[in-house]
Amino acid sequence: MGADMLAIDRAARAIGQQAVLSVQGLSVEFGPSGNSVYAVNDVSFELAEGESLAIVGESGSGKSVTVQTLMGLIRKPPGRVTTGRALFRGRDLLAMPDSELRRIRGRDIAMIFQDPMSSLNPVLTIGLQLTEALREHQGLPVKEAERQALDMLDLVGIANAAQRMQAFPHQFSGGQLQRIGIAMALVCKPSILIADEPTTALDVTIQAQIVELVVRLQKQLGMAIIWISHDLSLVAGFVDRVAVMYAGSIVEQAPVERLFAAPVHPYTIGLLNSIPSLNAANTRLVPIKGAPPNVTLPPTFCAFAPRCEHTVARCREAKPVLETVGAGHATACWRWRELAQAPRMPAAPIERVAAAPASQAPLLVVSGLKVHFPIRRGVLRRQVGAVRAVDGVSFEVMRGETLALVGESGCGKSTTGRAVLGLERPDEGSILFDGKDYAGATGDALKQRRRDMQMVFQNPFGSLNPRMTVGRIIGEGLRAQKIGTRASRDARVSELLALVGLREALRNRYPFELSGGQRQRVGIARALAANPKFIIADEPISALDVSIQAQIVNLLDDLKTRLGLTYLFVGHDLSMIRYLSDRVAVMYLGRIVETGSTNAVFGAPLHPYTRALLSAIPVPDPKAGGTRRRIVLGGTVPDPSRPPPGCHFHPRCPLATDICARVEPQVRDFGANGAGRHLVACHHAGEATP
Amino acid sequence: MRRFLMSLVPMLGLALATGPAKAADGGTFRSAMRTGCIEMGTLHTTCGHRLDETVMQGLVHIKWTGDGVQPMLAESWKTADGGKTYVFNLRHGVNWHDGQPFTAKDVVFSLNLYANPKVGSPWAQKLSAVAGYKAFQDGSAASLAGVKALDDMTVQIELDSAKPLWVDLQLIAISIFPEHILGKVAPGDIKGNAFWVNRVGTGPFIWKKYESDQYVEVDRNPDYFLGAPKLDRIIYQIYKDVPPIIAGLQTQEVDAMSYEGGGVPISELPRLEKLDYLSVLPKFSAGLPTYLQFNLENKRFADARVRQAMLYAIDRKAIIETVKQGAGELLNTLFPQEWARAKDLEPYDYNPDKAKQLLTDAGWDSSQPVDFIYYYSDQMNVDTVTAIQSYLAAVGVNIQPRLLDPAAINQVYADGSFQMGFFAQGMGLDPSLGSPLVVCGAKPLAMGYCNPKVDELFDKGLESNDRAKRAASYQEASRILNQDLPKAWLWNEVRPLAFNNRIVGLSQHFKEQPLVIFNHAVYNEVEKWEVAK
Amino acid sequence: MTDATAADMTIAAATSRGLWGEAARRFLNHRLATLGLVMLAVIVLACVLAPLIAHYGPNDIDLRGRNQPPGGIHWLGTDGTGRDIFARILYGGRISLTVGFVAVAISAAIGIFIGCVAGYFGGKVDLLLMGLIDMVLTFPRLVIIIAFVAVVGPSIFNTMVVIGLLSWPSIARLTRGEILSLRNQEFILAARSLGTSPSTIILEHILPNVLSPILVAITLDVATVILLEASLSFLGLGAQAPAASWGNMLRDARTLSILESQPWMWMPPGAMIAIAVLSINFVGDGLRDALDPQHIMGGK
Amino acid sequence: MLSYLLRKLLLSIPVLFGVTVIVFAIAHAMPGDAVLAMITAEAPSSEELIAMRRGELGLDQQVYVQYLNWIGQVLHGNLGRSFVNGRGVGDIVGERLPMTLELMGVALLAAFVIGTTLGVISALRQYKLTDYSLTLAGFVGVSIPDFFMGLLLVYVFALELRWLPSSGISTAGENFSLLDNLRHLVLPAAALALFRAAIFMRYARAGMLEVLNQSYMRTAKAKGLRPGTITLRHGLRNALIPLVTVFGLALPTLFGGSVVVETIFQWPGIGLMFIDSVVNRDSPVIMGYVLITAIIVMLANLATDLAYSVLDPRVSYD
Repeated sequence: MGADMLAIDRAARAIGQQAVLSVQGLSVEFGPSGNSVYAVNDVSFELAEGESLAIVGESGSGKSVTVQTLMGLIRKPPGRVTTGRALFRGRDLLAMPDSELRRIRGRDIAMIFQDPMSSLNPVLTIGLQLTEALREHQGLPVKEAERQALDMLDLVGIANAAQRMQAFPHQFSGGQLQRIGIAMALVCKPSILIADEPTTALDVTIQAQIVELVVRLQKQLGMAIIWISHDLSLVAGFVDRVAVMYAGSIVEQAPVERLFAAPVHPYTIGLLNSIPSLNAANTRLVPIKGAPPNVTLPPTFCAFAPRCEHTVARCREAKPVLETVGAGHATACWRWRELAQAPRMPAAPIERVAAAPASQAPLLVVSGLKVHFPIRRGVLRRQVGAVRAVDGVSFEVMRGETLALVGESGCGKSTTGRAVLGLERPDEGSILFDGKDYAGATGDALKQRRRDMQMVFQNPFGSLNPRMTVGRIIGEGLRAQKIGTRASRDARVSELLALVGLREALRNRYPFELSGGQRQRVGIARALAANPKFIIADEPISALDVSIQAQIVNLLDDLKTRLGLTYLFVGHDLSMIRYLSDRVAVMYLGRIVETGSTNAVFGAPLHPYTRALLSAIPVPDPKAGGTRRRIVLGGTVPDPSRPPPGCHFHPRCPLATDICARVEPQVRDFGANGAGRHLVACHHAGEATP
Repeated sequence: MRRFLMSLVPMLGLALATGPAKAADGGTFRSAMRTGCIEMGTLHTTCGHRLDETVMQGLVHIKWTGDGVQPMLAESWKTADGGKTYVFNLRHGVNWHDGQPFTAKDVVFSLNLYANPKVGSPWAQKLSAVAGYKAFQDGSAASLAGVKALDDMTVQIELDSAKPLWVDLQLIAISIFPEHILGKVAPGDIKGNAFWVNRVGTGPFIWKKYESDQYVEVDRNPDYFLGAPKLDRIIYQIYKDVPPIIAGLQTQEVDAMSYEGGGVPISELPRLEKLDYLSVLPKFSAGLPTYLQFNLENKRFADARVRQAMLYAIDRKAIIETVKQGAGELLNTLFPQEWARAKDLEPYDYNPDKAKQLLTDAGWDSSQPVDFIYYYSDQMNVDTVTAIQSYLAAVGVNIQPRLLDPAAINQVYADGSFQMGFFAQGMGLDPSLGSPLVVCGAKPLAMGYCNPKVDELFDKGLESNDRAKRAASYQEASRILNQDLPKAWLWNEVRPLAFNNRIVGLSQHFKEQPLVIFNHAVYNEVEKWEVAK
Repeated sequence: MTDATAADMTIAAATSRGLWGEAARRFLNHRLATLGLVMLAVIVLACVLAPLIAHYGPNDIDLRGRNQPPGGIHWLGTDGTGRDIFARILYGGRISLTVGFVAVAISAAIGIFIGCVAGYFGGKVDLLLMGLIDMVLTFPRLVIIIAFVAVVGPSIFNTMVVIGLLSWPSIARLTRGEILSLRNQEFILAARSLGTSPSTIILEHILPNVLSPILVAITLDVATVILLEASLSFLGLGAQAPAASWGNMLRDARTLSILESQPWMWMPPGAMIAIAVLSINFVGDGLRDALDPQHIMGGK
Repeated sequence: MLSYLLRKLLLSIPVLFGVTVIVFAIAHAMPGDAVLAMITAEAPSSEELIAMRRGELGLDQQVYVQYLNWIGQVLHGNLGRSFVNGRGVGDIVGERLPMTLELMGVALLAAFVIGTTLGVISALRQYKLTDYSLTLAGFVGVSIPDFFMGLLLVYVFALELRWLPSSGISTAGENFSLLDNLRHLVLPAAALALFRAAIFMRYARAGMLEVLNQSYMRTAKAKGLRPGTITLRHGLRNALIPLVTVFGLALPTLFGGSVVVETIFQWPGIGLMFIDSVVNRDSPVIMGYVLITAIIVMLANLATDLAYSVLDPRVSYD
């Protein structure tokens, strides 16, 4: 605090408005003293009227705890505010009794949360949930409250609002629920909206809708926003200022352009370097080394020191305070002045080592794959329909290449991956691997295929048996396939540990003793144990923190080169996919709509869905926000048990015409000579979007 | 928990303040009765006979003093031939509770009902001496030939042979039913008939209401032939278990624990004796010889020395003084009636050494355990079995007790699938009632014992109604049974009873009763009882 | 608290104690659970060593010394036939605890087997077994045991077997449910994709993971069965005289005089039932916390 | 929904069938039979009489024939006649069932209300003295068998304090009054309820704690609602949902408990009837009891499912 407050104060004034909220020296601990988790350490920031501030940090950085403390939402015990003030229009939120704070919550400061499904009460109608704050704070009669709630639902774009007031949360899609959550927060027209990762649980196209909505409403209602996120790219496009948090402290805050243009804190720099950019394709990602911080140690040193390239003794001895760097720009680093002199990026962007060029011989050919899950109903449990998870998918993966299967949740990409591996039984179609059809294979045939083909799973928590040691987990495939002797298997496990960058000492640890990144490395080692040729990676990084994602992506990349692997990469993070894949197949509602080389698909997408998807990707560049054209898709993904007739995408497609509703589009090749095939299933492929 | 209890307090207080008003009347007498006695009717059960004292009635009832019978619906009777033919003069002017007059028709009908094979009453046997009984039973006759109405108010009953004690010992079991009601019911439907839960009788109280497993309410009959009762009503409260009766006595929710309630458990005596509003009769002879049963068809027990050894092995005096708290009279033969017992019986005083010697002499194999069955599950009896087990173990008889319920006991008896047991048999009324335990071929209780001399003595005991003559026969039998020990006689059970002093006449009558008379209606001047002012 | 900090704490706390070490640590941190374990251990030990501890045999009657209040000779007094209550408590504990443990062992064996079969095979087998489970659950257990005991006769062995035979459905259901939810866990998928055989999957992946909730359920079942045995003995259908069990000792309290003025006869067995059940419940609760997969699977 | 219910009912038919077969087998495997049970030493029956009575009751036939006869009657809506007193089993059960249902219903309701209230209070005061004491009390509550609780209650409230009657369903011979009936109901219902209240409390506490950690509770708080509104409207509704299962599972154990409690308190319900029927080997009554309780338990399970769908709009059956 102290001198630095002045800097912040100046920064706020530079924007030329009065602070509506001023947080000063906030520290929050959890658990009994002496055995505490230091969740928030000496955090200070200001928020001007109408301003939007992003607080960005990875999990455990204390960003959510900070804002929840302001709202009085953390549970005490175990939580404790040890120091600090939070002045809202001059009144200290932390000092007032809860009964008083209660009158501010929801009326003056409102909040929207991460998971729209779990943050709405499942057993109450949304009408009731929308009106109760109005009735509480403004004492409105039911009718009036309902009228205002209806207006607000209209404003957030819920169709048929009047009828849907009686509906329960589970009857809405995730995107709609978040709209309702926003409506609920805004019914009392608060002066501050706190958005706690409101889009993290949503698909990228829905995320774009929500961001757009919040930005629009902010303008309409003139409120200030604190947007909590782990995703620098996302907030780049629409906030005024960014504060970066690490291990409970703000390490850097600055106006958004400045933060992206001239970051000074090594963590901010590291974070930016670990995000792939849609534009700079061949720069190797630079991950931040090490694991997330340990917040059970008292904050008496720079928490980033263990992972920092520039650590000196001082960093380990004393905690740096926020110092002013420039107008509205402050950072907490002992060495920022020295580092600012040095080149900002690591020496030169490292070129991605090109993998051996993919051969033209396909390793895997999938054609006409269908996986349907039956729906049984009625007295006799007769099958009345099916969820068409995968509904006629064809693609091929060449030896040595990475094919990315992308799409939003529920499009069938994971099921496709599992069917290829034989974990789901296909209803139709063929799966040719190395020239042999394995569709519906069982027994030995399947076992043989599993020697050659392995999978890396999404959830680093759920994919490792919690009751097995790391060594046993990695060796499981060898035991299952009866490869080698006990001694040779042990040796192989050591080899694999080294291969994925884990210390030998971890061999006898259990998964719960490992960090997320380490667990995912174990998962990779397990997949590699029997020397497979082909790896299916099912969203292997989506559950990891940004700085860790880059580590895993680089590892996968290295392994591919070293071991000559072929990847089928299932994912939804398009920037990551652009970075690591050779070719891309885009799925929508059980079908592939576009396949082609990464450059072709990302450079010149032909299917309207691909275009919308790409345009929705947040770009880590505040300037791009204004120039990029966004195609925001309306509506939500239909129920896969009742897909629309004709082209599955037509109800949401900006180009749709009559034919789309009637005729299923055939796959057509738009590939230019020599650049490989570029397959698109659309009647209007390539036409300009209106 | 405490919180919850505390929160109940105000609620209970409220309930108390407005508890049910005590019926302001000439008096209600609440008597405890055990479950399962009512619905089967007196044709089928051996319990529930208190209702035959108050609602239904017989021609004669046993006097509460135990000496002889009291004329009830029969005003008088005579036998000209020493007990072969009896002529009963019925009481005049008696009406059924529904107003219909009582006549000889009802008597003839009732006797035939008991004996009718289609009714299947266990009490039919009480009439087995009546002429024509066999023919009626095997279907060759449509009624009892020996029973005739001489006129509207006179009935003649003829027996197969002279039985001077027939009225005192057999007829007392028979209740008289209204012919005008039950006569319309097919014999096969008598069981389970609604009549049993809505009885119409001639007694001092009129059946009012029956609630299954709760109570029977009977109201005073102002026209009762022996004088209108002073009590307004009697409520027979039905209990399955003894502890609630004890609790009820203490809280005065119930006035009488008579023997149909099972008697007061010995262990509860001290508790009730402290209450000044109760009269406790601690040593009411139950007329219930208790004994160790041997399955004499099993060779292990064939040698009388084995049986004698067991009796020597058990310190019965100690058991009576401690576990039974004095509630038992040492018994060394079958008969609980003192006049039926010889004076010079072997006392089988506690002598474990002698027991061991006898067992050795008889070649007893102590390595084999003995399967031992019993069915009294109250604390005192379980303790008693425990003590017996311990005493027998000390001399090398290793019994393994097995608690069975009545149906299982009967099955086990029928199968003979047991070795020993602990039982008692009610025979307070007369020594002759002991015959099923010891006469040749009596199933199932004799269990293989047969001594023709004993059979002969039992027959002789019934040939006269002169107690002195009868005593000679029974005393002779008692000596034989004392030596043979077909069962190891332990003691004569004593059954403590408790009555609330509120009811004047209640405890007084029981004090005068010499021993418990099970299963038969007793005349105890109920119409004269009253509630103390 | 945020989920991340919970995970962090676990990671921070984790040394190389290993999985069971970690569970043991959490268990011992649970004060009540430790207390329960100690109490239970003391009880079990005392019952096992009964002949060494008690000065009297459980069935040594002393008619002249009956109904003695607790004192120097008979620590807890004597009962209606002069048997030493303390000795009977110890020997009775053998029976009560044996019934508890054996009956639950029987029901756990059946329950886990049926649950595994139903959960693993699914389909028609599952439907059939679930029907069986529903059927047994439809019986009021105590009622059926009463009827059953009437058939086979009351004895401690019969009681044990009958309780065991009728108590498995809850464990079967639990096992099945756990297996069904595990079947879709990614690590099972991973094992399948590695070519691990079904039997290995059940043995290495499923059983160890379903074991902890089942262990908790089993522990709590022991407590229930001890209470059930007490109820049966109270109705005279459990342990037969002269053998002691806590339940049939408690039967003495049916006599109001004893209930009122000889509390030493019923308080010790009553207290032992309560303490044993309480301890087992504490232990179960501690196990539940210690084996909670939330701790192992991580915070997410 | 309707088809779900139909399906459930359809599936319950074989289950019921199985229940009856097993119980019939048990009832007939009991040593002795209804005829033998009626014999007492004072009125020894001849073998002819026994055979005749067995013939009357159909006990001389093969067990499977007896079962088929019985099930045939049942399918015609006739539960048969008691071997003991010849009354229709349907009548007997119909007379007594309401009493048992009153006892169980009040006990269950009291257990639920008390247990849930205390559980919620305990959860709201987590790690405070109230919570620790209630939790401990709950542990003690589930450690005391209900028969023993019954004895203690009689001793304290009926014998020592004389506040309440010790047994029966109403004062015998008085005209029925609800108040009188309720006074008699308090102790047996409490004996049944306390144990179960402790169970409900444990589950309610756990449920409420879980709900308190849900994001929607945070949302409600963030809206600035009153703590009471948050707890009751947002918390309790959700915390109640898992209790429905506990409620459903409590029913079979309650039938068992009522057998014991009815014996202790001379409560003239079907539990008391059942004990008698076992002693008397009155298999039509045994069968009637089992069939009725099984049906009630099944209906209760269905009701549980229905309650789920009412309480939780996410649940829909098809």
